Amino acid sequence: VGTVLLTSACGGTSASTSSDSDLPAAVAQSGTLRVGMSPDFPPMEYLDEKTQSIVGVDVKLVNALGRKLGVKVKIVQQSFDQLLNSVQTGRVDIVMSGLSDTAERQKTVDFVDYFASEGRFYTLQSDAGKFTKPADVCGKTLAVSKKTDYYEQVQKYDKQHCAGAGKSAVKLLPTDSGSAARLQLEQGRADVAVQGAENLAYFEKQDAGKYESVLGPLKSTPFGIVVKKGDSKMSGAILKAMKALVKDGTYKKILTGGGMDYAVTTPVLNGTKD
Amino acid sequence: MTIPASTPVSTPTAPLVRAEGVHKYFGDLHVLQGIDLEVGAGEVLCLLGPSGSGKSTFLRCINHLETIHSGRIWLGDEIIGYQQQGTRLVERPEREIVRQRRAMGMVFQRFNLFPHRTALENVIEGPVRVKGMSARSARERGTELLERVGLGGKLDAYPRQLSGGQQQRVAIARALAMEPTLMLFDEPTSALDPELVGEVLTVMKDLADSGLTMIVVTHEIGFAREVADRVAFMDGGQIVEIGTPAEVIDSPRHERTRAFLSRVL
Amino acid sequence: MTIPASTPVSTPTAPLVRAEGVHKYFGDLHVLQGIDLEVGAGEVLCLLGPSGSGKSTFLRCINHLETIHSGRIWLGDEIIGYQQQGTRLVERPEREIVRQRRAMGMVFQRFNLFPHRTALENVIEGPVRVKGMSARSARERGTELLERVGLGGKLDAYPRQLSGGQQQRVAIARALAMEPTLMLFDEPTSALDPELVGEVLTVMKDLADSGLTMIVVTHEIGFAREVADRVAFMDGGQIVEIGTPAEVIDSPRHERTRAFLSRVL
Amino acid sequence: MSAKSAVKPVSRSDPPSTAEEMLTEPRRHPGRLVGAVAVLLVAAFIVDSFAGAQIDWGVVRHYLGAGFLIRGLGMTVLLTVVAMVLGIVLGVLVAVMRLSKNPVTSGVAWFYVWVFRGTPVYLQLLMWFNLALVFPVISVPGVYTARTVDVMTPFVAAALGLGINQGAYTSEVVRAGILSVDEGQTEAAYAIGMGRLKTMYRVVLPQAMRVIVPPIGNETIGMLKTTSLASAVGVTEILLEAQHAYYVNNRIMELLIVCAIWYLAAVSVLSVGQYYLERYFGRGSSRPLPRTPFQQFRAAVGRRSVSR
Amino acid sequence: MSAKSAVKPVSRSDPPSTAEEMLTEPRRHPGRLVGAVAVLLVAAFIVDSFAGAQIDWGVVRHYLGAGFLIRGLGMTVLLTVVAMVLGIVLGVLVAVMRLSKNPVTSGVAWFYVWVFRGTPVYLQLLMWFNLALVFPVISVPGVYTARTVDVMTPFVAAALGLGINQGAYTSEVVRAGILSVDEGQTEAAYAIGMGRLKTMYRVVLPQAMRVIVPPIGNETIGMLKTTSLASAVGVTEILLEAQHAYYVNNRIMELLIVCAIWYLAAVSVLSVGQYYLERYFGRGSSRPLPRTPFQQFRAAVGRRSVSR
Ligand SMILES: Nc1ncnc2c1ncn2[C@@H]1O[C@H](COP(=O)(O)OP(=O)(O)OP(=O)(O)O)[C@@H](O)[C@H]1O
Ligand SMILES: Nc1ncnc2c1ncn2[C@@H]1O[C@H](COP(=O)(O)OP(=O)(O)OP(=O)(O)O)[C@@H](O)[C@H]1O
Ligand SMILES: [Mg+2]
Ligand SMILES: [Mg+2]
Repeated sequence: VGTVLLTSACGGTSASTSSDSDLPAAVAQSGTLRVGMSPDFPPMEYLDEKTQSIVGVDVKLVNALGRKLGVKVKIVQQSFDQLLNSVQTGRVDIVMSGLSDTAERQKTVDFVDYFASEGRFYTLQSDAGKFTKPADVCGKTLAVSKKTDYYEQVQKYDKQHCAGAGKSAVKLLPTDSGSAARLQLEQGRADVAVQGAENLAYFEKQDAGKYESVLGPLKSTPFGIVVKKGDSKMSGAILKAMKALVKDGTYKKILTGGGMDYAVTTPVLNGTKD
Repeated sequence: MTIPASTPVSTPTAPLVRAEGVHKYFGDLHVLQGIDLEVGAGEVLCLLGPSGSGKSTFLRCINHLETIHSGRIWLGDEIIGYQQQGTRLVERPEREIVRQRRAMGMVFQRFNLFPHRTALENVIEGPVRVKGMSARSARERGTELLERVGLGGKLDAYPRQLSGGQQQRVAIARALAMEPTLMLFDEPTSALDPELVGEVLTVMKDLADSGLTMIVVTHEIGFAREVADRVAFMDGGQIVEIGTPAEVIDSPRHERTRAFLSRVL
Repeated sequence: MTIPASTPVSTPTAPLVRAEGVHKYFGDLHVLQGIDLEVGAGEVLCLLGPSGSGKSTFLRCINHLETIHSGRIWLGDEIIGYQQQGTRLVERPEREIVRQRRAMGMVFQRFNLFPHRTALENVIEGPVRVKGMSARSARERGTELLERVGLGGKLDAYPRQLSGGQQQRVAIARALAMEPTLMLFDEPTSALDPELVGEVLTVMKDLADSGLTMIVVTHEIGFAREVADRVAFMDGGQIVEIGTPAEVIDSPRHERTRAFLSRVL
Repeated sequence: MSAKSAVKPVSRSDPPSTAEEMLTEPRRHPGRLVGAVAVLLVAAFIVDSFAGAQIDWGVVRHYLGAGFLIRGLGMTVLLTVVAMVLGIVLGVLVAVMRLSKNPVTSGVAWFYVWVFRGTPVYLQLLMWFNLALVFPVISVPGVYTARTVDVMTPFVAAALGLGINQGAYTSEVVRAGILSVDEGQTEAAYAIGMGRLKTMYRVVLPQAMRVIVPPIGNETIGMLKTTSLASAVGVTEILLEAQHAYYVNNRIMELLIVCAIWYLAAVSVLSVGQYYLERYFGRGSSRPLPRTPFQQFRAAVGRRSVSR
Repeated sequence: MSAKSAVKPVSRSDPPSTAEEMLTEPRRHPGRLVGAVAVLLVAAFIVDSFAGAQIDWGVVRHYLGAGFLIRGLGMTVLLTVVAMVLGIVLGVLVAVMRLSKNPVTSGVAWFYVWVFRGTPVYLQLLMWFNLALVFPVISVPGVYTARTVDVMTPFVAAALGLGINQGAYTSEVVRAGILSVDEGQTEAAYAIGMGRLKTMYRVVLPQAMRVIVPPIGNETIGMLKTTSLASAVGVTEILLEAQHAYYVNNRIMELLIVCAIWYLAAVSVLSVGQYYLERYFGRGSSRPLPRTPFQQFRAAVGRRSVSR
């Protein structure tokens, strides 16, 4: 029986050598860009039921990105919790999965921002009249997916308009997904819910007329492509290619094709500053 | 091979237990082949017989730990375990069986002490939990009983810390603590040395004098001779011969009994 | 209360087993209080004594199922369970203890049959798994042994389907199947009727004739008289008296022995 | 020790004994029919409520045949089998180690149980999958070297994580089983010259199995469901497949019900296996073995034996 | 039945018996020290690797004292206790029902076990939480009426869902325990006039506990982790709190390690409880009871008794 030695980590990270490509040597040599995605976020990325392959806005964008970089794109399906570890351990080269760029997260990874997302309040159509001004949410039960950035934003909203303003606090009902939040609206356990605008638009197509957006959008946070912290070669290459996509119109075509004009933004490295 | 059962010898006193044509099968094995027997109130009956002849099984049927195939076993004016409805014998509801069992005590061949309780706890379990005696007076009586069988120093020992003979005595004390009307002993002296056999004999004679009815399965002929009012010899699931110790042990009428007893050392 | 142990009577043949000053405690209970004993090769020694005197414990010490506190037990030229290193007695590694145990067979007071194996499987387990005998010839010999103890018809019965006496006979057959040099019997006839006691006696006499050494704990004085070359009487963890059956049983020298034997029915 | 004659002596005027021909009959239970009817009514009410609920049974029917869910089920079952085999092997080993008199051996076993029972399996899965964070390279010097991320595929990470975690739980079950076997059995085995190891696997473990099988059945069925955590490391088992579908179409309850039906099917198969295992290891126990359905069928069709 | 004298007779030239004073000593184990050193080396290597890994131990330290995680732990423990109590009560009940001779009773018990072991607890939780989809209103006619969503708070739904699911598993463990008790015990209890019920709780269950406690320990510890599924219905237990934190700051491994430490702490407390329960129910068993740490301490400090 041979002994398996596990060599301990000693800090050595990417040693990028110079080459013709903008990409780090390893990626350029293999000719494949491995992209981590968690297909739980329609319409950004989700599984097509018939083909069982990942489709969505992010997929279209990253494929265009790959063409610009001159590499093949290989999408690696992973759970949401695993995505960032995979960048860390080199299991994937980048992650593109509707992740919001926040100052907190920038401490561990770099973001190339590419999509201006915004959260929306929505409720059953019959209840829409009850929510006309920000304070109407106070004291109500609000369902929100705990995996999204909106969970945190709603808490800030609460501080600003409700609990912080001397009114009764919003009752948060964290759910596993946006779908689960809607189920609570339906049963009347939650009065109002928050979800990404792109997400809402997608479901409007499915259950037309059942839900209605209310109040204004929550503060917009950009989605970013995740790159290993400090890997400036990679982030630089991605940013450059993204900008090229914007320039040649591919970017805008993809977003407007999905009905997301509001999300168009200028690509930038670590755009969020808080 | 088996000899037809003799009709029961009529007993001096009114019978407390009466078995009528009791048959019992284990699968295809016909273990009890028509037992007819009467035991008078206050009588001590010893059951002798070769290994596998069905002695333990018969005792267990009396206590309704085994169902029977056909026949009736009476305890007083009730059929044990069954209710006669016309010509049918239907098993009684559990509550009634429990009531009937309370009139009977039993010492098992393998003792079956409660391993998670000390000697004294084993003895008082029945009086306290079944008869509702106060824990205090049960402990007093239990201690007394255990002292009587020579275990005053082992009150707090668990069964596995006791030697074979000590366990057997705890089992006897446990059965006596219930103050039953009928006692069923399955080889109560198998693990005992001659001295203790003598002591248990004394205890049993006392009990007999106080009117307790006993059925005792034993292999010790000497013991049977001393304690029994009558002796029954079983073989092949039948009672071959029954009578006073003098009749059965000293001048057996049947060949089988004679052969069996001739081997006593 | 206890009488000082007499020095062992020297045996006719060279001793196979020799106990020297064996002491054993259970917690604070001093169970064996210096046992000195020699058993010659081919000899049959019966151990008598009251319940709780330490007979079973002593047998278990010989088989090293219990550790001892001090003293030595020799089997041939080896100390059982321990290794003498200068003046120290250190427990042996497990492998050696297993080797030593293979020379000994044991019949337990509570039989300890393997409940998940049939009678025959119980008997052939040792020969097949320990001695590496072929399953076929082990089955043949096992069947032979079980027939010899009168269980030819119960080869495939599980222990719980057997009566007490049947179980005990399976236990005897299981121990014999290992063909040991020394046999330890703990009350091998307690659950047997007089006929079977006679048969087991015959078996044991055969074994003795073929040179097997036996130590037999028993409560049956008649049995001891028939089978034993010598009889030892134990009380309070000591050997009070030892000698031929005629000496010990018929004309005991010690008061304690006399009192004990006087109670035999 | 008085013997109060609470019981009256047999009356002499009883009818003459005709008992020889009187067969006994088992107890009758008129309450059972009433109980059965009540149970059926409650069941009918529940079924009716669910049928009328806001659950689209057409969708359930549709997805019941969906290939991707069945493929997911296959992965679930495969992972369960691999993890349980690993878990049981480790569990028996660790249980025996735990009962060892050697303090190093039992200490290591204790520590293993403490750590792996003590930490969430979710974390353990992520740890194995991301082992590269700690050990970037796995190598047998001079023979084999590989990047840890290449070795630790999702399936390997999941099987290792679940199996090693399961081992800790199984070892406790096995330990309880071993403790339930009478000490006299060990002594009897020693007395016929068996060593510790042989005693364990020939005498103790087979008897312990009777006690071990039902909790292990629990653990196996639990594992079937726990494998869904493997989705954390990217194994696409049935629940993840269902989630992917309901993220898209919102049919949460319907898809979960489809999963439940598949799980139930798998559990039923396992339960049958458990039933036969229990029968096998229950042989020789004093309780009569329940008849197998097959035997029951034969008995119902064939002639009745004369005895009971 | 030959008796080959493989063993030589005692040699007569042995030194005279001085054994009377010879105390025996337990076996020595030189291998143990080597083993202990090896184990320590491996442990040191692993600890060192983790210390040097890409895990920010400062973050771990920081969150170890975080109030929100400790509050989450409190909820986890509370939910575990409530669900296990419910699960054990149901489990014992169902196990006894399962062994009943009444086919209706045992059938209902069997069905309960089949359904609740068979379906994912995640679905069961959602079912309870979303019971309003099936029964919009809960009412005891004329006494009490309420909207189902108001009754089924997250905590109630989680406690019911986890407890009822646990009952199915526990019943199997209890059933195995009951089967492990010798039939002779039941008979002895019957013989002293006990009914079925009293026999069960005075004689059978106390002895079964020895076999039941370790698997129930498993189940309790499993429950501690399973409560994290309650986050699906909005109970904010420790793992959900951690997730909220790591969705914000990306410190996934660090926060999970903090959770692991808290779980380990809770499991340690439970293990101590299990140890003492096992001691209690092991009384009278032939194996000597392990000494409690307290007794070990006393023994080490106090005088040694003369006997072993
Ligand atoms: N549960 C059982 N299943 C099948 N057969 C059984 C069962 N119990 C006992 N027997 C068989 O029934 C017969 C009678 O058994 P029983 O225990 O009544 O004998 P016994 O007269 O008490 O013998 P002993 O003196 O050896 O104790 C035996 O042949 C035994 O093998
Ligand atoms: N495991 C134990 N723990 C504590 N005390 C024990 C243990 N085993 C036996 N004893 C005690 O040791 C003494 C001797 O027991 P042993 O079994 O050797 O007696 P014995 O001579 O075989 O008696 P019997 O004829 O009744 O079988 C008894 O008083 C018993 O209570
Ligand atoms: Mg019997
Ligand atoms: Mg003994």
